[in-house]
Amino acid sequence: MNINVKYFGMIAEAAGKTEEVLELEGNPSLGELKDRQVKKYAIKDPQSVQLAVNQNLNTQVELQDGDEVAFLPPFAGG
Amino acid sequence: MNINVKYFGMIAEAAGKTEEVLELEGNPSLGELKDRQVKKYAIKDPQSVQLAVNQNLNTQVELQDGDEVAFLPPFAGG
Amino acid sequence: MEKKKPKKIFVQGAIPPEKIAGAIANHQSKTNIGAHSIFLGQIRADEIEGRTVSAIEYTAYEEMAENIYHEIRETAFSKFNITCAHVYHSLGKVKTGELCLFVFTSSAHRKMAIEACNYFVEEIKTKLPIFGKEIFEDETHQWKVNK
Amino acid sequence: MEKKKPKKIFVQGAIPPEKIAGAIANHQSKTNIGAHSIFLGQIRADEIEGRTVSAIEYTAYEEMAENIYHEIRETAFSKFNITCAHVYHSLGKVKTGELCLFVFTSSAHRKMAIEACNYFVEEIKTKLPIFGKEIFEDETHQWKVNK
Repeated sequence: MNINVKYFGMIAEAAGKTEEVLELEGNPSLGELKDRQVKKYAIKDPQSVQLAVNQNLNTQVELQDGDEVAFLPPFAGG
Repeated sequence: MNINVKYFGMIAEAAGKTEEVLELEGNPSLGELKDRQVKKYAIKDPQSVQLAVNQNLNTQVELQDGDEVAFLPPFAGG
Repeated sequence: MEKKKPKKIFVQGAIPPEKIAGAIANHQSKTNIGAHSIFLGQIRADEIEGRTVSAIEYTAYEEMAENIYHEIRETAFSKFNITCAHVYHSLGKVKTGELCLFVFTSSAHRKMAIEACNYFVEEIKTKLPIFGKEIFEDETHQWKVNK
Repeated sequence: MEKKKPKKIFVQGAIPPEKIAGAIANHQSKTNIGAHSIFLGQIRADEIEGRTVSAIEYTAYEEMAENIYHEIRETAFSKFNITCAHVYHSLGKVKTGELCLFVFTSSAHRKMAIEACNYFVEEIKTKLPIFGKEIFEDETHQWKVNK
Protein backbone atom coordinates (compact mmCIF):
# COMPACT_ATOMS: atom_id res chain seq x y z
CA MET A 1 0.00 0.00 0.00
CA ASN A 2 0.99 3.62 -0.52
CA ILE A 3 1.34 5.91 2.48
CA ASN A 4 1.80 9.68 2.16
CA VAL A 5 4.29 10.63 4.84
CA LYS A 6 4.88 14.19 6.05
CA TYR A 7 7.77 15.39 8.18
CA PHE A 8 7.89 18.54 10.29
CA GLY A 9 10.45 20.60 12.18
CA MET A 10 13.54 18.76 13.31
CA ILE A 11 12.27 15.55 11.68
CA ALA A 12 12.01 17.20 8.27
CA GLU A 13 15.52 18.48 8.86
CA ALA A 14 16.77 14.96 9.71
CA ALA A 15 14.96 13.42 6.73
CA GLY A 16 16.06 16.14 4.36
CA LYS A 17 12.50 16.36 3.02
CA THR A 18 9.03 17.42 4.11
CA GLU A 19 7.11 14.60 2.45
CA GLU A 20 7.41 11.38 0.53
CA VAL A 21 5.24 8.50 -0.63
CA LEU A 22 6.20 5.13 0.85
CA GLU A 23 5.23 1.85 -0.79
CA LEU A 24 4.85 -0.55 2.11
CA GLU A 25 4.66 -4.33 1.92
CA GLY A 26 2.84 -6.64 4.33
CA ASN A 27 0.51 -4.28 6.24
CA PRO A 28 2.95 -2.84 8.75
CA SER A 29 1.55 -1.30 11.93
CA LEU A 30 1.94 2.39 12.69
CA GLY A 31 4.56 1.50 15.30
CA GLU A 32 6.56 -0.45 12.72
CA LEU A 33 6.38 2.45 10.28
CA LYS A 34 7.63 4.81 12.99
CA ASP A 35 10.53 2.52 13.98
CA ARG A 36 11.51 2.11 10.34
CA GLN A 37 11.67 5.84 9.61
CA VAL A 38 13.33 6.65 12.94
CA LYS A 39 16.16 4.27 12.01
CA LYS A 40 16.31 5.34 8.38
CA TYR A 41 16.73 9.05 9.18
CA ALA A 42 18.37 8.69 12.60
CA ILE A 43 15.56 10.71 14.17
CA LYS A 44 16.59 11.75 17.67
CA ASP A 45 14.50 11.39 20.81
CA PRO A 46 11.90 9.14 19.11
CA GLN A 47 9.67 8.88 22.20
CA SER A 48 8.96 12.61 21.79
CA VAL A 49 7.74 12.05 18.21
CA GLN A 50 3.96 11.80 17.74
CA LEU A 51 2.34 10.35 14.63
CA ALA A 52 -0.91 11.65 13.20
CA VAL A 53 -2.88 9.50 10.76
CA ASN A 54 -5.07 11.63 8.52
CA GLN A 55 -4.57 14.49 11.01
CA ASN A 56 -5.65 12.36 13.95
CA LEU A 57 -3.32 11.66 16.88
CA ASN A 58 -5.18 8.47 17.81
CA THR A 59 -2.63 5.79 16.96
CA GLN A 60 -4.96 2.83 17.55
CA VAL A 61 -5.71 2.65 13.83
CA GLU A 62 -4.64 0.25 11.11
CA LEU A 63 -2.85 1.80 8.20
CA GLN A 64 -4.87 1.95 4.99
CA ASP A 65 -3.73 2.52 1.46
CA GLY A 66 -3.64 6.27 0.79
CA ASP A 67 -3.37 7.31 4.44
CA GLU A 68 -1.50 10.51 5.33
CA VAL A 69 0.90 9.90 8.21
CA ALA A 70 2.60 12.92 9.77
CA PHE A 71 5.73 12.71 11.95
CA LEU A 72 5.37 15.47 14.52
CA PRO A 73 8.16 16.65 16.83
CA PRO A 74 7.26 18.42 20.09
CA PHE A 75 4.86 21.34 19.61
CA ALA A 76 6.30 24.81 20.07
CA GLY A 77 3.50 27.25 19.22
CA GLY A 78 3.11 30.62 20.94
CA MET B 1 -11.76 73.05 64.21
CA ASN B 2 -11.91 73.36 60.43
CA ILE B 3 -12.43 70.23 58.31
CA ASN B 4 -12.08 70.22 54.53
CA VAL B 5 -14.83 67.98 53.25
CA LYS B 6 -14.95 66.51 49.73
CA TYR B 7 -17.95 64.86 48.09
CA PHE B 8 -17.90 62.48 45.14
CA GLY B 9 -20.35 60.91 42.73
CA MET B 10 -23.93 60.60 43.93
CA ILE B 11 -22.98 62.29 47.22
CA ALA B 12 -21.68 65.40 45.43
CA GLU B 13 -24.92 65.36 43.49
CA ALA B 14 -26.99 65.16 46.69
CA ALA B 15 -24.91 67.87 48.39
CA GLY B 16 -24.95 70.10 45.34
CA LYS B 17 -21.22 70.71 45.80
CA THR B 18 -17.90 68.85 45.57
CA GLU B 19 -16.27 70.40 48.61
CA GLU B 20 -16.79 72.69 51.56
CA VAL B 21 -15.02 73.73 54.76
CA LEU B 22 -16.90 72.85 57.96
CA GLU B 23 -16.25 74.63 61.24
CA LEU B 24 -16.96 71.99 63.86
CA GLU B 25 -17.48 72.56 67.60
CA GLY B 26 -16.70 70.09 70.38
CA ASN B 27 -14.43 67.55 68.69
CA PRO B 28 -17.01 65.40 66.93
CA SER B 29 -16.01 61.85 65.93
CA LEU B 30 -15.84 60.79 62.31
CA GLY B 31 -19.09 58.85 62.80
CA GLU B 32 -20.82 61.95 64.11
CA LEU B 33 -19.58 63.98 61.14
CA LYS B 34 -20.90 61.32 58.77
CA ASP B 35 -24.32 61.18 60.46
CA ARG B 36 -24.57 64.95 60.41
CA GLN B 37 -23.83 65.28 56.68
CA VAL B 38 -25.98 62.26 55.75
CA LYS B 39 -28.93 63.98 57.41
CA LYS B 40 -28.11 67.43 56.09
CA TYR B 41 -27.97 66.32 52.44
CA ALA B 42 -30.36 63.36 52.67
CA ILE B 43 -27.59 61.05 51.41
CA LYS B 44 -29.14 57.73 50.41
CA ASP B 45 -27.86 54.30 51.43
CA PRO B 46 -25.44 55.71 54.06
CA GLN B 47 -24.03 52.29 55.00
CA SER B 48 -22.50 52.14 51.48
CA VAL B 49 -20.70 55.46 52.05
CA GLN B 50 -17.04 55.22 53.05
CA LEU B 51 -15.11 58.09 54.60
CA ALA B 52 -11.44 58.71 53.92
CA VAL B 53 -9.46 60.93 56.28
CA ASN B 54 -6.47 62.45 54.52
CA GLN B 55 -6.92 59.80 51.78
CA ASN B 56 -6.92 56.97 54.31
CA LEU B 57 -9.91 54.64 54.67
CA ASN B 58 -8.94 53.76 58.25
CA THR B 59 -11.72 55.36 60.24
CA GLN B 60 -10.19 54.67 63.68
CA VAL B 61 -8.74 58.17 63.77
CA GLU B 62 -9.63 61.29 65.69
CA LEU B 63 -10.43 64.31 63.60
CA GLN B 64 -7.78 67.04 63.68
CA ASP B 65 -8.02 70.65 62.62
CA GLY B 66 -7.22 70.87 58.89
CA ASP B 67 -8.07 67.26 58.07
CA GLU B 68 -9.42 66.40 54.63
CA VAL B 69 -12.45 64.12 54.90
CA ALA B 70 -13.83 62.58 51.70
CA PHE B 71 -17.31 61.10 51.39
CA LEU B 72 -17.00 58.20 48.95
CA PRO B 73 -19.94 56.37 47.39
CA PRO B 74 -19.42 52.81 46.07
CA PHE B 75 -16.45 52.48 43.71
CA ALA B 76 -17.25 51.91 40.06
CA GLY B 77 -13.92 51.94 38.20
CA GLY B 78 -13.26 49.80 35.15
CA MET C 1 5.82 57.36 54.20
CA GLU C 2 5.85 56.83 50.45
CA LYS C 3 8.29 59.19 48.80
CA LYS C 4 8.22 58.01 45.18
CA LYS C 5 6.09 59.99 42.78
CA PRO C 6 2.93 58.03 41.99
CA LYS C 7 2.36 57.01 38.37
CA LYS C 8 -0.34 58.89 36.52
CA ILE C 9 -3.17 56.58 35.52
CA PHE C 10 -5.96 58.95 34.49
CA VAL C 11 -6.60 60.08 30.95
CA GLN C 12 -9.33 62.46 29.76
CA GLY C 13 -12.04 60.68 27.77
CA ALA C 14 -11.94 57.32 26.00
CA ILE C 15 -8.73 55.36 25.47
CA PRO C 16 -8.16 55.10 21.70
CA PRO C 17 -7.10 51.70 20.20
CA GLU C 18 -4.02 53.43 18.77
CA LYS C 19 -2.80 54.05 22.33
CA ILE C 20 -2.78 50.29 22.85
CA ALA C 21 -0.88 49.69 19.61
CA GLY C 22 1.61 52.36 20.68
CA ALA C 23 2.12 50.76 24.09
CA ILE C 24 2.74 47.38 22.46
CA ALA C 25 5.15 48.84 19.90
CA ASN C 26 7.08 50.54 22.73
CA HIS C 27 7.84 47.12 24.19
CA GLN C 28 9.28 45.51 21.07
CA SER C 29 12.77 46.67 22.01
CA LYS C 30 12.51 44.83 25.34
CA THR C 31 13.67 41.43 24.15
CA ASN C 32 13.52 39.83 27.59
CA ILE C 33 9.71 39.92 27.29
CA GLY C 34 7.99 36.76 26.08
CA ALA C 35 4.37 37.48 26.98
CA HIS C 36 2.01 40.43 27.27
CA SER C 37 -1.38 40.29 28.93
CA ILE C 38 -3.89 43.06 28.25
CA PHE C 39 -7.28 43.80 29.76
CA LEU C 40 -9.63 46.37 28.27
CA GLY C 41 -12.84 47.67 29.81
CA GLN C 42 -15.44 48.81 27.27
CA ILE C 43 -18.68 50.71 27.96
CA ARG C 44 -21.73 48.48 27.47
CA ALA C 45 -25.06 49.79 26.20
CA ASP C 46 -26.89 48.18 29.13
CA GLU C 47 -30.63 48.47 29.12
CA ILE C 48 -32.05 49.28 32.56
CA GLU C 49 -35.81 49.53 32.97
CA GLY C 50 -36.31 50.48 29.36
CA ARG C 51 -33.54 53.06 29.24
CA THR C 52 -30.29 52.39 27.35
CA VAL C 53 -26.88 53.55 28.58
CA SER C 54 -25.22 55.87 26.05
CA ALA C 55 -22.12 56.84 28.07
CA ILE C 56 -20.48 56.70 31.48
CA GLU C 57 -19.05 59.86 32.98
CA TYR C 58 -16.18 59.03 35.31
CA THR C 59 -14.94 61.09 38.21
CA ALA C 60 -12.36 60.12 40.83
CA TYR C 61 -10.72 61.21 44.03
CA GLU C 62 -7.62 61.51 41.91
CA GLU C 63 -4.85 62.02 44.47
CA MET C 64 -6.11 59.15 46.62
CA ALA C 65 -6.59 56.89 43.57
CA GLU C 66 -3.05 57.56 42.41
CA ASN C 67 -1.61 56.85 45.86
CA ILE C 68 -3.56 53.60 46.16
CA TYR C 69 -2.60 52.64 42.62
CA HIS C 70 1.02 53.19 43.56
CA GLU C 71 0.65 50.68 46.41
CA ILE C 72 -1.13 48.18 44.15
CA ARG C 73 1.71 48.54 41.67
CA GLU C 74 4.42 48.03 44.30
CA THR C 75 2.61 44.93 45.56
CA ALA C 76 2.20 43.58 42.02
CA PHE C 77 5.93 43.97 41.29
CA SER C 78 6.77 42.15 44.53
CA LYS C 79 4.24 39.33 43.93
CA PHE C 80 4.78 38.70 40.21
CA ASN C 81 7.93 38.44 38.15
CA ILE C 82 6.95 41.09 35.59
CA THR C 83 9.13 43.43 33.56
CA CYS C 84 6.57 46.23 33.25
CA ALA C 85 3.00 47.24 33.93
CA HIS C 86 0.91 50.09 32.59
CA VAL C 87 -2.59 51.11 33.65
CA TYR C 88 -4.83 53.83 32.25
CA HIS C 89 -8.35 54.74 33.34
CA SER C 90 -10.62 57.32 31.76
CA LEU C 91 -12.05 60.39 33.44
CA GLY C 92 -14.95 62.33 31.95
CA LYS C 93 -17.41 60.98 29.44
CA VAL C 94 -16.80 57.68 27.65
CA LYS C 95 -19.43 56.58 25.15
CA THR C 96 -20.73 53.04 24.68
CA GLY C 97 -18.29 50.91 22.68
CA GLU C 98 -15.36 53.05 23.78
CA LEU C 99 -12.61 51.93 26.17
CA CYS C 100 -12.37 53.19 29.76
CA LEU C 101 -9.68 50.89 31.20
CA PHE C 102 -6.40 49.60 29.78
CA VAL C 103 -4.22 47.25 31.83
CA PHE C 104 -1.00 45.99 30.23
CA THR C 105 1.50 43.66 31.90
CA SER C 106 4.60 42.00 30.46
CA SER C 107 6.86 39.19 31.58
CA ALA C 108 9.35 36.65 30.28
CA HIS C 109 6.65 33.97 30.60
CA ARG C 110 2.90 33.92 30.16
CA LYS C 111 1.84 32.82 33.65
CA MET C 112 3.28 35.85 35.44
CA ALA C 113 1.99 38.34 32.84
CA ILE C 114 -1.54 36.90 33.02
CA GLU C 115 -1.69 36.65 36.81
CA ALA C 116 -0.36 40.18 37.26
CA CYS C 117 -2.89 41.55 34.76
CA ASN C 118 -5.76 39.88 36.63
CA TYR C 119 -4.42 41.20 39.92
CA PHE C 120 -4.36 44.78 38.63
CA VAL C 121 -7.89 44.52 37.22
CA GLU C 122 -9.38 43.19 40.46
CA GLU C 123 -7.52 45.69 42.62
CA ILE C 124 -8.45 48.63 40.40
CA LYS C 125 -12.12 47.66 40.39
CA THR C 126 -12.34 47.24 44.16
CA LYS C 127 -9.85 49.69 45.66
CA LEU C 128 -9.70 52.84 43.54
CA PRO C 129 -12.10 55.67 44.41
CA ILE C 130 -13.53 56.05 40.91
CA PHE C 131 -17.19 56.87 40.34
CA GLY C 132 -19.32 56.33 37.26
CA LYS C 133 -22.48 58.12 36.21
CA GLU C 134 -24.39 56.02 33.69
CA ILE C 135 -26.00 58.44 31.27
CA PHE C 136 -29.00 57.13 29.35
CA GLU C 137 -30.05 58.06 25.84
CA ASP C 138 -32.92 60.14 27.29
CA GLU C 139 -30.37 62.25 29.30
CA THR C 140 -31.45 60.75 32.64
CA HIS C 141 -28.75 59.01 34.67
CA GLN C 142 -28.00 56.62 37.51
CA TRP C 143 -24.86 55.91 39.51
CA LYS C 144 -22.91 52.78 38.63
CA VAL C 145 -21.92 50.31 41.37
CA ASN C 146 -19.31 47.59 40.77
CA LYS C 147 -20.55 44.09 41.55
CA MET D 1 -18.19 14.98 10.95
CA GLU D 2 -17.32 18.65 11.16
CA LYS D 3 -18.77 20.51 8.23
CA LYS D 4 -18.06 24.14 9.14
CA LYS D 5 -15.12 25.81 7.48
CA PRO D 6 -12.27 26.14 9.98
CA LYS D 7 -11.16 29.68 10.85
CA LYS D 8 -7.81 30.75 9.48
CA ILE D 9 -5.33 31.42 12.24
CA PHE D 10 -1.98 31.62 10.45
CA VAL D 11 -0.40 34.82 9.21
CA GLN D 12 2.91 35.19 7.41
CA GLY D 13 5.61 36.79 9.56
CA ALA D 14 5.24 38.92 12.67
CA ILE D 15 1.90 40.28 13.88
CA PRO D 16 2.10 44.12 13.75
CA PRO D 17 0.76 46.15 16.73
CA GLU D 18 -1.56 47.95 14.29
CA LYS D 19 -3.37 44.65 13.68
CA ILE D 20 -4.23 44.57 17.37
CA ALA D 21 -5.48 48.16 17.31
CA GLY D 22 -7.56 47.29 14.25
CA ALA D 23 -9.09 44.26 15.94
CA ILE D 24 -9.99 46.35 18.99
CA ALA D 25 -11.47 49.15 16.86
CA ASN D 26 -13.59 46.57 15.01
CA HIS D 27 -15.29 45.68 18.28
CA GLN D 28 -16.31 49.18 19.31
CA SER D 29 -19.63 48.82 17.50
CA LYS D 30 -20.45 45.74 19.60
CA THR D 31 -21.96 47.50 22.57
CA ASN D 32 -22.88 44.29 24.42
CA ILE D 33 -19.14 43.84 25.12
CA GLY D 34 -17.84 45.05 28.48
CA ALA D 35 -14.42 43.38 28.61
CA HIS D 36 -11.66 42.30 26.26
CA SER D 37 -8.79 40.03 27.23
CA ILE D 38 -5.71 39.90 25.03
CA PHE D 39 -2.64 37.69 25.13
CA LEU D 40 0.43 38.40 23.02
CA GLY D 41 3.43 36.13 22.54
CA GLN D 42 6.67 37.97 21.81
CA ILE D 43 9.99 36.47 20.69
CA ARG D 44 12.59 36.59 23.47
CA ALA D 45 16.31 37.05 22.82
CA ASP D 46 17.13 34.03 24.98
CA GLU D 47 20.78 33.27 25.53
CA ILE D 48 21.57 29.56 25.27
CA GLU D 49 25.13 28.41 25.87
CA GLY D 50 26.58 31.72 24.79
CA ARG D 51 24.43 32.09 21.67
CA THR D 52 21.58 34.63 21.51
CA VAL D 53 18.29 33.96 19.73
CA SER D 54 17.67 36.47 16.93
CA ALA D 55 14.46 34.99 15.47
CA ILE D 56 12.14 32.00 15.50
CA GLU D 57 11.06 30.46 12.22
CA TYR D 58 7.65 28.84 12.59
CA THR D 59 6.23 26.02 10.52
CA ALA D 60 3.03 24.08 11.11
CA TYR D 61 1.01 21.15 9.93
CA GLU D 62 -1.47 23.78 8.81
CA GLU D 63 -4.57 21.76 7.92
CA MET D 64 -4.38 19.75 11.13
CA ALA D 65 -3.70 22.87 13.21
CA GLU D 66 -6.72 24.62 11.72
CA ASN D 67 -8.96 21.63 12.36
CA ILE D 68 -7.80 21.32 15.96
CA TYR D 69 -8.13 25.06 16.43
CA HIS D 70 -11.70 24.79 15.19
CA GLU D 71 -12.43 22.21 17.91
CA ILE D 72 -10.74 24.37 20.57
CA ARG D 73 -12.87 27.29 19.42
CA GLU D 74 -16.12 25.31 19.55
CA THR D 75 -15.26 24.08 23.04
CA ALA D 76 -14.37 27.61 24.19
CA PHE D 77 -17.70 28.99 22.97
CA SER D 78 -19.55 26.20 24.79
CA LYS D 79 -17.55 26.61 28.03
CA PHE D 80 -17.40 30.41 28.26
CA ASN D 81 -20.02 33.06 27.70
CA ILE D 82 -18.03 35.06 25.15
CA THR D 83 -19.23 37.21 22.28
CA CYS D 84 -16.18 36.69 20.07
CA ALA D 85 -12.71 35.21 19.89
CA HIS D 86 -9.86 35.80 17.47
CA VAL D 87 -6.54 33.98 17.29
CA TYR D 88 -3.57 34.60 15.02
CA HIS D 89 -0.26 32.75 14.96
CA SER D 90 2.75 33.56 12.82
CA LEU D 91 4.35 31.31 10.24
CA GLY D 92 7.82 31.98 8.87
CA LYS D 93 10.45 34.10 10.54
CA VAL D 94 9.60 36.34 13.50
CA LYS D 95 12.44 38.42 14.94
CA THR D 96 13.10 38.99 18.64
CA GLY D 97 10.80 41.66 20.04
CA GLU D 98 8.16 40.91 17.42
CA LEU D 99 4.81 39.25 18.09
CA CYS D 100 4.06 35.65 17.07
CA LEU D 101 0.73 35.02 18.84
CA PHE D 102 -2.37 37.19 19.29
CA VAL D 103 -5.35 35.87 21.26
CA PHE D 104 -8.34 38.20 21.68
CA THR D 105 -11.54 37.32 23.55
CA SER D 106 -14.51 39.51 24.40
CA SER D 107 -17.47 39.17 26.74
CA ALA D 108 -20.05 41.22 28.59
CA HIS D 109 -18.06 40.70 31.80
CA ARG D 110 -14.39 40.40 32.62
CA LYS D 111 -14.34 36.92 34.16
CA MET D 112 -15.49 35.11 31.03
CA ALA D 113 -13.22 37.10 28.69
CA ILE D 114 -10.17 36.42 30.86
CA GLU D 115 -10.88 32.71 31.40
CA ALA D 116 -11.56 32.13 27.72
CA CYS D 117 -8.34 33.92 26.75
CA ASN D 118 -6.32 31.73 29.12
CA TYR D 119 -8.04 28.63 27.78
CA PHE D 120 -7.12 29.50 24.19
CA VAL D 121 -3.50 30.22 25.08
CA GLU D 122 -3.02 26.92 26.93
CA GLU D 123 -4.77 24.88 24.25
CA ILE D 124 -2.84 26.55 21.44
CA LYS D 125 0.49 25.95 23.16
CA THR D 126 -0.18 22.28 23.89
CA LYS D 127 -2.41 21.03 21.07
CA LEU D 128 -1.51 22.78 17.82
CA PRO D 129 1.16 21.14 15.63
CA ILE D 130 3.35 24.23 15.32
CA PHE D 131 7.14 23.99 15.27
CA GLY D 132 9.73 26.63 16.03
CA LYS D 133 13.31 26.86 14.89
CA GLU D 134 15.28 29.17 17.17
CA ILE D 135 17.80 30.96 14.97
CA PHE D 136 20.84 32.38 16.75
CA GLU D 137 22.79 35.49 15.82
CA ASP D 138 25.61 33.29 14.51
CA GLU D 139 23.15 31.59 12.06
CA THR D 140 23.17 28.30 13.99
CA HIS D 141 19.83 27.04 15.25
CA GLN D 142 18.03 24.69 17.62
CA TRP D 143 14.46 23.43 17.79
CA LYS D 144 12.18 25.01 20.35
CA VAL D 145 10.17 22.81 22.72
CA ASN D 146 7.27 24.22 24.79
CA LYS D 147 7.66 23.60 28.51
